Amino acid sequence: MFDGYTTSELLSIFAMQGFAGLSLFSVFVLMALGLAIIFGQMGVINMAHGEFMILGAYTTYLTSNLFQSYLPSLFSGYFFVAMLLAFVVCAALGALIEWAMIRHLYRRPLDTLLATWGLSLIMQQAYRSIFGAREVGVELPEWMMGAIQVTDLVELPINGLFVMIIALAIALGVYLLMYRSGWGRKVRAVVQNRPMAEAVGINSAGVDRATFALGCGIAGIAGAAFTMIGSTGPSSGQAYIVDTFLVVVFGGAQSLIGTIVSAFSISQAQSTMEFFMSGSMAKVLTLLVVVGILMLRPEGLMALKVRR
Amino acid sequence: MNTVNSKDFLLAVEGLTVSFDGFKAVDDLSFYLDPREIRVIIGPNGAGKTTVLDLICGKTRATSGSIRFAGKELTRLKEHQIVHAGVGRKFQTPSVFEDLTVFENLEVSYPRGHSVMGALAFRRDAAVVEAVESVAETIFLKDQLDRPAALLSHGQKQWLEIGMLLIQKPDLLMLDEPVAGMSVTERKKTAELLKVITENHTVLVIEHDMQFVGDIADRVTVMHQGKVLSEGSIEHVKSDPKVIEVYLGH
Amino acid sequence: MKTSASPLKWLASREGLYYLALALLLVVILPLALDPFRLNMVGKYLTYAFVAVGLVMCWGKAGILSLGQGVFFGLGGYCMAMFLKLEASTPEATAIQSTPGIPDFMDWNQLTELPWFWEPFHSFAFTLIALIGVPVLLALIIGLAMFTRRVGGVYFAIITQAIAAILTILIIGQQGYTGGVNGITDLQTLMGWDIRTDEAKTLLYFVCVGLLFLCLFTARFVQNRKLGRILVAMNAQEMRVRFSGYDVAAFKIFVFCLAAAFAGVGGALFTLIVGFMSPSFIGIVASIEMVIFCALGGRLSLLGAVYGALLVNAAKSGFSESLPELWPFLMGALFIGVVLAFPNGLAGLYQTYVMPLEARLFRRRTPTPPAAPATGRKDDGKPFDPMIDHFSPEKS
Amino acid sequence: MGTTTTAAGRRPSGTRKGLRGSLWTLAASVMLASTAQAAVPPTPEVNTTGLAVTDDTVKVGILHSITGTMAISEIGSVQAEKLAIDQINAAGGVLGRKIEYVQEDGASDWPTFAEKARKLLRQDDVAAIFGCWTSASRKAVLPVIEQYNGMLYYPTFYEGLEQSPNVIYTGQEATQQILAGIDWAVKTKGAKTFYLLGSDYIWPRTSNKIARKHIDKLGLKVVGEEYYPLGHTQFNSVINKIKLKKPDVIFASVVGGSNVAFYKQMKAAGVDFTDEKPLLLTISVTEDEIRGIGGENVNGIYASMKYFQSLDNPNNQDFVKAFKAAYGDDMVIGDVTQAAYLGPWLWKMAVEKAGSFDIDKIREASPGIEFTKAPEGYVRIHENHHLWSKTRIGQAQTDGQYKVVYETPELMEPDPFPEGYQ
Repeated sequence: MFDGYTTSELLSIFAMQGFAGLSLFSVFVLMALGLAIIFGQMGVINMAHGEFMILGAYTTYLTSNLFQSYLPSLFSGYFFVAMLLAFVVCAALGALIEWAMIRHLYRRPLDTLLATWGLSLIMQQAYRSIFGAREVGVELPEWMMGAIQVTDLVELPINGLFVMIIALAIALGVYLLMYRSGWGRKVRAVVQNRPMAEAVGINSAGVDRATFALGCGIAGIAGAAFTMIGSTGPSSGQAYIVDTFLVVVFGGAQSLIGTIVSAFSISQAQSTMEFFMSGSMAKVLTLLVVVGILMLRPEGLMALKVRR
Repeated sequence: MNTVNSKDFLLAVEGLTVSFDGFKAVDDLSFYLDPREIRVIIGPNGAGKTTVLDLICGKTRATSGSIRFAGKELTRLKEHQIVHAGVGRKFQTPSVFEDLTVFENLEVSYPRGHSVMGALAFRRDAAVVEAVESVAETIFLKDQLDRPAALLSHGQKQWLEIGMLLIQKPDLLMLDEPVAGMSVTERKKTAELLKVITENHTVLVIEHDMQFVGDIADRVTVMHQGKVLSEGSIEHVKSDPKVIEVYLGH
Repeated sequence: MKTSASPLKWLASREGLYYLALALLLVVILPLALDPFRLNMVGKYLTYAFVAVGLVMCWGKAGILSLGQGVFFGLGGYCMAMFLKLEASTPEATAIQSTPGIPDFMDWNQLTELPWFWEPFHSFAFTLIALIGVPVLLALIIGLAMFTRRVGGVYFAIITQAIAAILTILIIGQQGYTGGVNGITDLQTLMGWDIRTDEAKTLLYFVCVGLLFLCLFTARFVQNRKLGRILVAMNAQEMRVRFSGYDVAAFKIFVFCLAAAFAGVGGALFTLIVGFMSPSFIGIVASIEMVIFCALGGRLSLLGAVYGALLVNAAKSGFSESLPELWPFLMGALFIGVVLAFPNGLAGLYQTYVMPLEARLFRRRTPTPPAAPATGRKDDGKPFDPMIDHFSPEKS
Repeated sequence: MGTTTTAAGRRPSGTRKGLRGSLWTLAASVMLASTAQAAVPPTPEVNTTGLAVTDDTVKVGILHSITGTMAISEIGSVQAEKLAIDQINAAGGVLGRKIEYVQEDGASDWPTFAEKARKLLRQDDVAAIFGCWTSASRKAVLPVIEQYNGMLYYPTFYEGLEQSPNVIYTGQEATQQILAGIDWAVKTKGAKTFYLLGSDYIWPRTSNKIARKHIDKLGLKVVGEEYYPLGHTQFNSVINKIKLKKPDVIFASVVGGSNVAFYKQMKAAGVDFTDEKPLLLTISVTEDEIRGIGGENVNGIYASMKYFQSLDNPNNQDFVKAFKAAYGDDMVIGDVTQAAYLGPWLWKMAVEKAGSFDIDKIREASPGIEFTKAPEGYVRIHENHHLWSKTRIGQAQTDGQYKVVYETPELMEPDPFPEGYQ
């Protein structure tokens, strides 16, 4: 499979594919972080996560249209406003959903899976009714277009770099929030021992709602970032949901670091394979390997060995 | 039933160690059980008592060490194989099938038709009914056979679970705090029950209630931080200064 | 089985009457009331009921939620489609191809000979074995890998979903061997018998109903044996079952394979009734919809599953004809409602609202009919409930 | 239930004059022969097979996805077919009979298509069906149409390899689009190396196969061939490969949502298509798709098709005007929409040539029928039930329209089973 490439070309291939993988990695991380928080910390399977992401994307689309119409001079900076709005809108809807639906289903993870799938159908059709079935594109501000030329062959697209920076910044933010803040301690306390956490005065219902909202909000940011590299349609979110769940499970559900490691390995594997075989087969092979490893090591890559 | 040479130990635990992410819950533990012995394990919270039972019955896998039971190495067997080897385990909180009647609970535990095909072909014949009724008699539930287990009192559920072990005719019975949460009369009856059981079983019990321990134990093993602190008769361990220090504080 | 000992007595029991009512509906009422076209559609819905019945055993009873039942449905369907396609691809019928005698899509993809795994599908006997055997074999492999390692719950659900995704991409990507996204189409005859005529379709409908009842009785047999009790017990108290000396994994594998077999049969019938098979019936969305058939009927009720499959599909057809935009909302609401508001589905609602009325009626006319198989020990004060009868044990 | 509407009935003829001035001209000119008919031929004569034909109406079916993932693509076809039916009715109908249509929703689900086709033929006894879009839906419907001897007018450009006596293919089959496109790129742009890229299903794969054979015949080189699952949105890998291989032409048949991601990522990677390094030639992106992708992302790409909305001829001007008058000024018309518009007209002409609604007679009458007022200019039905048509190359502009830069001098012969290309 390396026939016909010179060594320097091969080096460039791996460098470029590595970068292409990083771009996929950013998408996975952005999607998976929110999911990992909700699944890992609350045991809730949110099948509508992709639709929350798309909500963020539509929010970005609307914001960009608003800026184009009313504030064209500030257009280059609209994205940051959009990202904030996407977070707020998705988090608010997330909190509402938690109140209306999810809180009745704790300890019934399979039922959350079915209920949120229903939610995802409703959200998709709502997008279709409101925005139309056609994909919408968001115009990139000028500074985000183009690429940085590293060598003759290796170019790094600026939007890809930007999305990656967002992904890493959010990953870091989540880490700090979960492991270095008082609020994070409360969340982890509730996860580990709910009655005890309640006994020491933690409002566990409030913590649940905030956690779910946070996960959804991060999905919103993911959606905002996603408009930079992909398209936004009513069912775009669904395309990622299975991949993302595999990322989370593969990483070990309760481990944020695991999620990131697994997002990295899956995206790199897929991206490297894509170069040497058709995209379809690369995807099949990646998924097969992940499922195979999960069958051999169901606890995922980074699971804690705990007394059960 | 396995026949054991009387000079042999029924259960020999040697160098047993298990660690959870570096924390050694059980650390190089060794002890031996004679056939027909009643052994009680006591020790402060977190001493690793329940973990020892988990290790013997296969719920937890040992990091190292061996558990030999009637000539078989248990550490390599799966839970149901350990059950078939003759080890029964009762959990701390009663775990019976609440939707099934007492009769059905015992029937499910009856040692026949445990394979998939066996369970498909299983029929309730006279032998089953007889075994169930006889065990029910032993565990004081003869008149409760048709009640769903969910309607039993806490103590009755504990007995039912013991009955579910008895009907398997195990050589070794392991009971985790069998009298926890019981009334005084229930406690007395349980002690009687255990006496009956030990006529033809070896029993390994975890218990806190020293009065009860004194009533039933042949020998006592005191555990502390995953290791054996002291072993011997109840009087012996009660007077062991190491034990006193652990229980009364430093 | 007790029923075979005194089938008449069983039919007169309440449970028997429910089965009779379903048989009456499917065998008499619908064929009389519907034209062949609509009846054929009901036949298609019924093929989904096979999957739903399997899910009752697998998910309802044993608590194993598979989001990949479409895979087994599809494998059964593809096995049948391969046989029919080979029959349709005679050298005479395909004379214009560059390689006559192989399926048309292979010819378009430059295949010049039949792939090895297609060869056995010349034999009808092999096909019959394969349409159950292939799904069961895959279920066995998945089950062995997952259940012996204690993977369950949501992990199992997600992995089966991933398997559905993998198989879909694979079938679409390997179109030379599988027909790709178009599927295997233009199926005409089964052993020389034209399956496209109205008479054939009507006959296939009755075959489908017959097999569905066979499937229902198999499931009922399993649930009424000790095996059925172990499955339910396992769902509630897996550890206790394990320490009662049962190899829990083996039981899970068994019920998962059983559900796969049902789905395979359903898929094969689907191919016969609809006339083709394509990857769109295998994927994630198709698979998760199958769960709702089972959930709507009541996840514990075998008969409920049949009604669930019928109702959801009929509603889907109805809405797509009149109010297409509304259907996804309704479907979504159904998923949420079935989880939040009525977890026992139609069977549960029936039990709560209709059974009391029914009991009153029964009492007025005749003394309470003898409940189900005469029970020696059944005296727990609970009304006998045929819809949620997971604990009606076999007694003799 | 499907909706049965008399198309003309919805818009009473009295209110139409100002709105449809141009329509009248178009219709009148087309109908020269038939409007002159003195008397309506009696029904038993023109309908010997029990179709839904009365003394003043004839029923046809429209079968497309109104819901589901394909709805977005198929809606344009539905609109075009209804427009054609309206215009035919306005000009006096077919054999003096007004066309009524029964519309059914295939719901993006192939068995549903088959089911509905069966319903249209069995229950509604329609005289013709205008419908289907994807190959999969056509394949599902085909056995039904053949079994009950119906007539399907299929509008989409497709992979060929099919020739049913019961289907008239009003879109191009693959060779018509591809050969002309590649010849143009070679002759005009001096292309020597090609990179083939498509979504992973039968149409792109077959198209690329034909393209590859043709490129081989010309003695040129294919440097890469790549397929991605439908809905795939990460194209960085293939973009890298393209950069590495430096082909002269990217020959693209990516469909659906993937398009948006692909062109956006190409653009972000610093590719400016107006540079034509490489040149991108697509056979899948019509004006309809550009609406979703965004004109700025595809500015400069070339498409090889038989129709563009910007075609400059009187037929097309009338058609675009009528279409916008009926459905709104912001409508765009792509290749398939135009092909769908041809369906009812070609059927009408076949019926009138045959003097009968009988399917067998229409089938016989169809080959050789010419439609001189087709928006694309002129088409003729070939013996093999496909259309002779010209192929055009258009270059995409930022406003989402194509500028036509080339047109084959002759009509391309449809060749669904091309010798040497399989």
